[in-house]
Amino acid sequence: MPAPPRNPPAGATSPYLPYPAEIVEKRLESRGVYTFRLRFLDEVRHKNYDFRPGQFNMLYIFGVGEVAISIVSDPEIGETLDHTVRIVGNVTEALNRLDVGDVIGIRGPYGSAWPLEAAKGKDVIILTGGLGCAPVVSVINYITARRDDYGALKIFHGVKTPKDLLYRERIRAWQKDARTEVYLTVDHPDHAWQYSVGIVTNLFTQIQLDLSNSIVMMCGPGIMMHHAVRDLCSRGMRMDQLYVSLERNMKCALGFCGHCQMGPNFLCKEGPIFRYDRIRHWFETPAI
Amino acid sequence: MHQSDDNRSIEVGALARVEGEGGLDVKIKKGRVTEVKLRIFEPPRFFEAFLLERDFTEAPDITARICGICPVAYQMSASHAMEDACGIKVEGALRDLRRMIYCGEWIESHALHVYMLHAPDFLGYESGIQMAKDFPDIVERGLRLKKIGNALMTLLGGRSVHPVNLRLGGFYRVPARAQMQALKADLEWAKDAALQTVQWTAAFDFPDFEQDYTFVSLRHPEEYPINAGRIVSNKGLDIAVREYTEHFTEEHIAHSTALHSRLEGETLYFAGPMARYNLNFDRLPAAVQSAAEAAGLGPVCRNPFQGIIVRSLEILYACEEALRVLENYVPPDVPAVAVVPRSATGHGCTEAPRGLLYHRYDIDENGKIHSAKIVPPTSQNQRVIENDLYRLIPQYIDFPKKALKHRCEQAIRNYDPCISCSTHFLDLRIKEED
Amino acid sequence: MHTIASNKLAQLFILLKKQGYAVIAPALRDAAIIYDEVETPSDLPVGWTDAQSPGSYRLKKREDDAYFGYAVGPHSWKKVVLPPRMKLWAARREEKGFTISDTTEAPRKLALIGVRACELYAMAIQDTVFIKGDYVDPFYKAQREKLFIVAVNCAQAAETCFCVSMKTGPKAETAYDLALTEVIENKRHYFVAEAGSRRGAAVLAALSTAIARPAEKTAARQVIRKTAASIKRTLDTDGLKTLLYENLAHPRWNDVAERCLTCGNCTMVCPTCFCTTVEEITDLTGDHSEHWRRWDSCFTMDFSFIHGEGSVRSSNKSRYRQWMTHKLASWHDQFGSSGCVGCGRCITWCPPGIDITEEVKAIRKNPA
Amino acid sequence: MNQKTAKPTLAVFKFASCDGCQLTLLNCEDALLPLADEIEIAHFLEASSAVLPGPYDVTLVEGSITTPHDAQRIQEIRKQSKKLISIGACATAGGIQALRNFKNVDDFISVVYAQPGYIDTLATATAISEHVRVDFELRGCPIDQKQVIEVLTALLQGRRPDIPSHSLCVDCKQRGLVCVTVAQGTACLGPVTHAGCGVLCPACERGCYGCFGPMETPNTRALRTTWARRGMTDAEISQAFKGINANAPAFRKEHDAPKR
Ligand SMILES: Cc1cc2nc3c(=O)[nH]c(=O)nc-3n(C[C@H](O)[C@H](O)[C@H](O)COP(=O)(O)OP(=O)(O)OC[C@H]3O[C@@H](n4cnc5c(N)ncnc54)[C@H](O)[C@@H]3O)c2cc1C
Ligand code: SF4
Ligand code: SF4
Ligand code: SF4
Repeated sequence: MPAPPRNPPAGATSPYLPYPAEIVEKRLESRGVYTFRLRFLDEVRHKNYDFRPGQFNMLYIFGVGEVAISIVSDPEIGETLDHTVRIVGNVTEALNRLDVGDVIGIRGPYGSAWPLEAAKGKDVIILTGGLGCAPVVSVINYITARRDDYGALKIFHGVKTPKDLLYRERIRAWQKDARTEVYLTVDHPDHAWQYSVGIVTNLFTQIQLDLSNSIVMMCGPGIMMHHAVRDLCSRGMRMDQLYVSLERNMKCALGFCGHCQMGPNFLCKEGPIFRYDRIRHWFETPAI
Repeated sequence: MHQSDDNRSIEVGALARVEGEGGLDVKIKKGRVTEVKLRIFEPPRFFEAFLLERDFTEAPDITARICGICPVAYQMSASHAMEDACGIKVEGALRDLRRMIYCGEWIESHALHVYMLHAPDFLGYESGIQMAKDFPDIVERGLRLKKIGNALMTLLGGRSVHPVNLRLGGFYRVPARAQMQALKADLEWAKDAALQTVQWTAAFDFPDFEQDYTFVSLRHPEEYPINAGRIVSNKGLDIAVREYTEHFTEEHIAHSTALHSRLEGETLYFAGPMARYNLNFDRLPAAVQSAAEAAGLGPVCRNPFQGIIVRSLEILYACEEALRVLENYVPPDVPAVAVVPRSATGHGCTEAPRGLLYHRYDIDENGKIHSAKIVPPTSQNQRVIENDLYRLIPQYIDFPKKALKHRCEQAIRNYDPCISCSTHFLDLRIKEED
Repeated sequence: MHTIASNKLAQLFILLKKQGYAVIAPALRDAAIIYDEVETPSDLPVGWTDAQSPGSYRLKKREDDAYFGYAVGPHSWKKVVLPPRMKLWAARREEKGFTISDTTEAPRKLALIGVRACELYAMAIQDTVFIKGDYVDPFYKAQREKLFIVAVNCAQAAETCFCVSMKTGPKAETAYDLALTEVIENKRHYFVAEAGSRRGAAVLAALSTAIARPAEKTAARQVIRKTAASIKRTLDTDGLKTLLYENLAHPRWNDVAERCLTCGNCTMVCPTCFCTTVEEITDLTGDHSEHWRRWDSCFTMDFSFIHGEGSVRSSNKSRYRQWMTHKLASWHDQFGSSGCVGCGRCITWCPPGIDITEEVKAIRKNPA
Repeated sequence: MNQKTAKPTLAVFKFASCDGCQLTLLNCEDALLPLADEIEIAHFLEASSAVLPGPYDVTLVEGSITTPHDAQRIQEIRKQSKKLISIGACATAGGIQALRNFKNVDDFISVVYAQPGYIDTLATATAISEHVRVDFELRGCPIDQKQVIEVLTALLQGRRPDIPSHSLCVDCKQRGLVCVTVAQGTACLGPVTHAGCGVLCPACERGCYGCFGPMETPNTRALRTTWARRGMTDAEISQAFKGINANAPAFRKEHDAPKR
């Protein structure tokens, strides 16, 4: 894996410093979830900023603190730098109080990326639950923009209730593509719900999956991922075809603060995206 | 709230700018005050009962929690009482350090009262904070004085509210000389500021209200009394601390959970800064005496409204005394003398910022406490306050109710009643009946 | 190698101060030997030693006037390069947004005197974390470069020391500027000094020294050998990483969880533990904000808090296990060495006296 | 809340207590006037006779509930308060007066008062959170100045106060103090006590006596064992837990443990 790009380059200045960026767009995705489009105040920085799908930034809200948030936009569309945020606590609530024109801080990108090279020519199965969706949106965008490089794209997305469904518009757009299949499921449907009900793994039984030539990318609640892994492996999927995106408490994203460890891995360096066979031992140990 | 010609009643939600909260009922019948009740219904906190069966070393930290405003006074009276029981005397540098932390408490408490609680009455503000809008320099001077008092307590006690460094026999740890010296510049400044405080308060407008009080305080052969002496009055009382209970009794009044203290042969007595000042003027350093003189105050002051000047003079004294201790300080070899328990009764009485604070304990040879008695200053002054109001209200009976109410509150604040040690919620109700 | 007479040690202090260094060395305070700024060798705990055991530390008088006749105390040098609290940067609100300013202060030149072999290893380990990784911590690096290190080979070990089995002592081997071995024999009291850097050699050359004679060198070696022989506590590191990785569900974790207070003392005293958290400090006006870093501990609940799940390691057991497996196992994967240097601090300063070497033995005795 | 024109309002109420926590707020001399610039002090009897009616944006409550009247009053205050913060050991655990909860309260009344009939009191002293919902609890006997300013600042800034709930030991070590338990054999409640005081007692070479109450995961049993091995009796250990925060569940449970 090539070394992740550094921002700022090692040794140049303090890696702790965030760089100011303006909110240029704030879009409601679903209840309590917003996408923020950001632009560095420093034009040069904005132009040179580079990342790979799956990586994340540390976003700083003045006077409140920093949080790790995945980048969801396409790295090759230099104009955009999008983050989808679920409003859950201290920093994210403060972010939510901001609006277009307000300034926040960014440092990054950090962490590992989705295996978009390895997946070339293969079917890509995307499995997400809840807000897990945010980190994989970047992949979906990436693949749909380079459709011929990949095989079938199958998106499985489960949420609690129809209200929690993110990216309705984008989903509609994805559904239009002939080689992209979108499967949606909820735990608690309402009367208007036209898709499936139940946990995501239930969908596997209904759908033809070419496991031997697929790469699976997963992101979501721990329980969902545990189930999905077990299910897929029992169908003959190899662990090195599975990729998971994980979460840990995170303070610095530089490998200094120690919070994001999971066994020998620092989520901010080796993660947040892991090939499953490399993290399995830790992933399967409770409270590690 | 309503007012009619012959029947008026004034009810105030709560009396503010006193430490703690309490209630006051005033009944006025045909222009005559018929009843004044300072209702202090403390949610009882039972300290004397909690102390039973506890270890004697715990008394200072437990009794400190009676009052967050004068914890040092509680810790000191408790320590003196226990040391008395065990036949120990704390002398030299340790005794001086105790005086010094006590000075810190006086400075802090008096500065708070003078600047933030009482002066606004004289100048027509609702609070010191509000007063700061018009007199920023003065309020900041008061706050800095207060801060210096707190700094003294923090150096010697670890923190200013419920200090942790005081113990039977002395301290857990004593400061280095350099740490003491570090306070010097601030104390020098404070001395000046205290003098200015005296001049500032002396210029206030005081109502004519001289009364013939019985003043009670400690008196020491050499020093202005803080932590030692005999209990004396201007009416001939002169007893040792151990004789306290033979002369003072406490009674439980229906309208108050704070016990009222009585001195035999007197209907009421007055404790606190003014009592100390009147009974010990001759023990004040010359500089403080001349400051008093310059402020127009003689060696005896009988107008409780001028208590604010007396407090300011005591701030000045406390700064001088703290500086004296600081100059002479040589760290003692041990931070505390050993206090070995024995079966005995001990008495302790020191001068809290608000007046006499008496403790008595029975302990056994294992240091277990078998009985405890604590007489805080407020229970002593409650009656004087009531009595002042009896006399004061007729003078202002024709005032608009707001002004009358204000006078009453001010008269209560003359005493800086720290009701927290006894009470809890003061709502002032002035009722005029037909 | 040179010898320095004990009464010439002051020259070293004077020289270092003349070169602009503040001298930090062992000093007696609050019933222990800690590291503090000192003026002269007489500020050292001359003639003192310590008696350590799990959960206990006591000062004791020595029979002689040794300057360095004790083992390590509650402080470690990490407080110098990784201060317990430190401002990382400050932000000020502006008309539009805010500006961030780097608040890096120029580090002080510090001479550390009496650094033990295990502590040198600990510093090397922290270097790996803060300087040799993908990112460089500028504060750490700058301060690290301003250190002059005078190592001391241990003449006295504590009962809690186990550097021998960790291969980190008692002789100073990693980078230092000067290394001293204190020798007290018959009526002579001197140091055998060895320069470990050009700076060190220059300093040594400026002191009144003599070329060490073979007998003196032997005496110095003897001191270290004797110390090594006195260290009875051991930690068998053979296959330890695998052993721990395979025993994440061992019942011993439940046992230690009952004894562990989750007080975090072990992590605070450990010279390699580097975890920190950040605090955002604002003033009342809300126009200024500061980003501070402070030591954190994997024994706190907040440490592994994530939204929606709460603390990932909410049990005592999982927190102790994280600490110990990180030290002894996953550290190897992360940084290529053990995270434990065998200084014994976490054993001595753990109030219940939990002993990492005993915990390893218990698991080794009965592995899954 | 961040509009400068309409300042948020602050109210301070007192129940059974010593006033020390309110005084701690007044002792923040340097922050007091700046605070008054940012916050409207709407009800703070100890400081001001200006009293504004509720509702209040932030209410600080000192003291524990010890009378039927107070039990009603706190309900009223809760209704008037957007954010209610209980401050100090009394408000968060009952305080020293909660020692009554360990005995029959009538016994106590007769020790102190000659006329027990005049006294109206509940049998217990209880924390505010046992009566109403509390948004944040600030510990300490008394609270710490820096912490109370941090809480108010954080509320003004719309962020969570940075008030760690780990052990006192963490702060003790960060201050560079020497552990009194390990180096002197002094009983110290630090390992089970909530940080926040600034580590005052160990700094005076004295053991912590727990005035900030239990930390987040207090292993009081392990501390009992630790002390017992150093020679303390069960009764002595229980007594240590029966202090300022005796009624905090973790301490109370450990106090009662040997009797079970
Ligand atoms: C690599 C990575 C990528 C992420 N990507 C996204 C994303 O795209 N969109 C999104 O909405 N969220 C994402 N998260 C989660 C997001 O970081 C947390 O929701 C956020 O930290 C919560 O902060 P808070 O202050 O609002 O919440 P609080 O509940 O107040 O949390 C307090 C602090 O705890 C830590 N914390 C709490 N929850 C988490 C968590 N889940 N992960 C890491 N630290 C946590 C943080 O340091 C946080 O500041 C990601 C997390 C990681 C580690
Ligand atoms: S191992 Fe010891 S020092 Fe470490 S957290 Fe547990 S009890 Fe505290
Ligand atoms: S002195 Fe007390 S608070 Fe400090 S480390 Fe020791 S046990 Fe913990
Ligand atoms: S160390 Fe403990 S007892 Fe002492 S002040 Fe702090 S919390 Fe209170």
